[in-house]
Amino acid sequence: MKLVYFSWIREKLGLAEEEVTPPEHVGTVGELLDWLGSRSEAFEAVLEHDKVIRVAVDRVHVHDRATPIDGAQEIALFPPMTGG
Amino acid sequence: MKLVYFSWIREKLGLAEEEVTPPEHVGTVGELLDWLGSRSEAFEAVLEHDKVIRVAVDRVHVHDRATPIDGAQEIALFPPMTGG
Amino acid sequence: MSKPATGDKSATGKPDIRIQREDFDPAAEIERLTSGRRDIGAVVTFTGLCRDEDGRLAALELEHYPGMAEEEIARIAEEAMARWPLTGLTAIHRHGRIEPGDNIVLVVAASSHRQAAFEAASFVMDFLKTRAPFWKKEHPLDGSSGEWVEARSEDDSSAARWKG
Amino acid sequence: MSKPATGDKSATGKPDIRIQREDFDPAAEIERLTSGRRDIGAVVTFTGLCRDEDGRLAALELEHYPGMAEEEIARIAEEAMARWPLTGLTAIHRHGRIEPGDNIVLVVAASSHRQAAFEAASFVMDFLKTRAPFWKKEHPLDGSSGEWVEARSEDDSSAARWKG
Repeated sequence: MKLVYFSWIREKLGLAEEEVTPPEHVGTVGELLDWLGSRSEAFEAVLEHDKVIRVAVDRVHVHDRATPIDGAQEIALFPPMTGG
Repeated sequence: MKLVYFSWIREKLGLAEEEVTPPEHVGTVGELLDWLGSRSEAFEAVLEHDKVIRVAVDRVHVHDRATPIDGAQEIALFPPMTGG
Repeated sequence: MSKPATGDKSATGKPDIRIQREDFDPAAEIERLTSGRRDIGAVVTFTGLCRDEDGRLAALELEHYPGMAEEEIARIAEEAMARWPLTGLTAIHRHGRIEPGDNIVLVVAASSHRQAAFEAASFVMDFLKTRAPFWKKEHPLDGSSGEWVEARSEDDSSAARWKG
Repeated sequence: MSKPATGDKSATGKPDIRIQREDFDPAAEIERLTSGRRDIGAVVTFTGLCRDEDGRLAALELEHYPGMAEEEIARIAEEAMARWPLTGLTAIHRHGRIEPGDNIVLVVAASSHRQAAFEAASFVMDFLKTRAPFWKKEHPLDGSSGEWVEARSEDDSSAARWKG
């Protein structure tokens, strides 16, 4: 699946997007974040702000970390929006 | 003092404005309306709609028929506004 | 813009009120309030147009009380300026014959903050409907003699929202 | 207008959403929603502009999530169309570098009724602020490296007004 990052999350990771294949035990948004944090120090640092991180699965906001990611094509991580 | 009329009040009276000198006992907006009604049948017909008639004294809305008219230059009578 | 901008900082606090027969241009009025400024975050415009009432109307005739119309809208606009932190406020009301699809009224409110701009424009419209001395007469398409539009009680309730 | 009017009766019900780098013209967008129609009584526009924050800012950089930005604003706009009797709804959000005094966002709501137009425009702005995937970074005038703008809790409360 494709991961896309925005705003200071993109800057902290030094990465706008990446292709990943999570292991089988990673079935939800929350488990994905934990797994990503275990993979890199940069991501672990991002997760210090875990509470404010917003997630979109296939371009739709997800408000529950228990949301399954099975079959998702694109998962986005970003801070609270400040448009308008 | 000058009286000015608008909308259907103007049409019913066939008159856009007139100069009047009310007798001394006419001291309030309400007394002015009564006196005008006693002067002409056309005005008496207008007063059948007394409840909806709005009054402005010197271009300021007046919400109380007991408002004094002493010293007023221009008194306007009109139905509820429908602008905007 | 070549004409003196109403949007000059010096002009803040004085609403711009116009009663006119001619049409207006919302974009030009936004420009007048914002030109040369860098402190405005939000501009709300309200444009009121003449409807044909399901094809029934050829036109509306808008009668007004010259003098009082300007003064009353200015009073409403000044109440709005006192109530919300506005950087500018414009209200233009047309009179005379107006056909379906044509503009009747424009309110433009500018502020640093979007709620202030929205609420001020809505407030001005609600009171303009119930307090500004204008009266609409219908000219039906079938050539019959038109009726004066009756005031709507919903307009009074809209205005009453802002009490207290 | 030479281009096909979005304001055609046939187009009612489909909001017009655009994400673009270029500026927009509020008057042209009003015209697109009202041209050739005789059933629209009210048009409300909201224009959001870049402020200089008391002279501190040289510019804002607006980052967005391409694809999702259009889709999310379309979802918000469709909720508004379902909730109020609108004849048309347009939302345009710019991205890229935007300087103080320049436009950021435009919402235009058209309806037979003024409250519907006011409320729909305000609703779209409230949710656009909290749900549309855009992020602002400040470029200070003093050349220091800018900060990302933090989300404001007032924006969440504004959006919460519309619940239920």
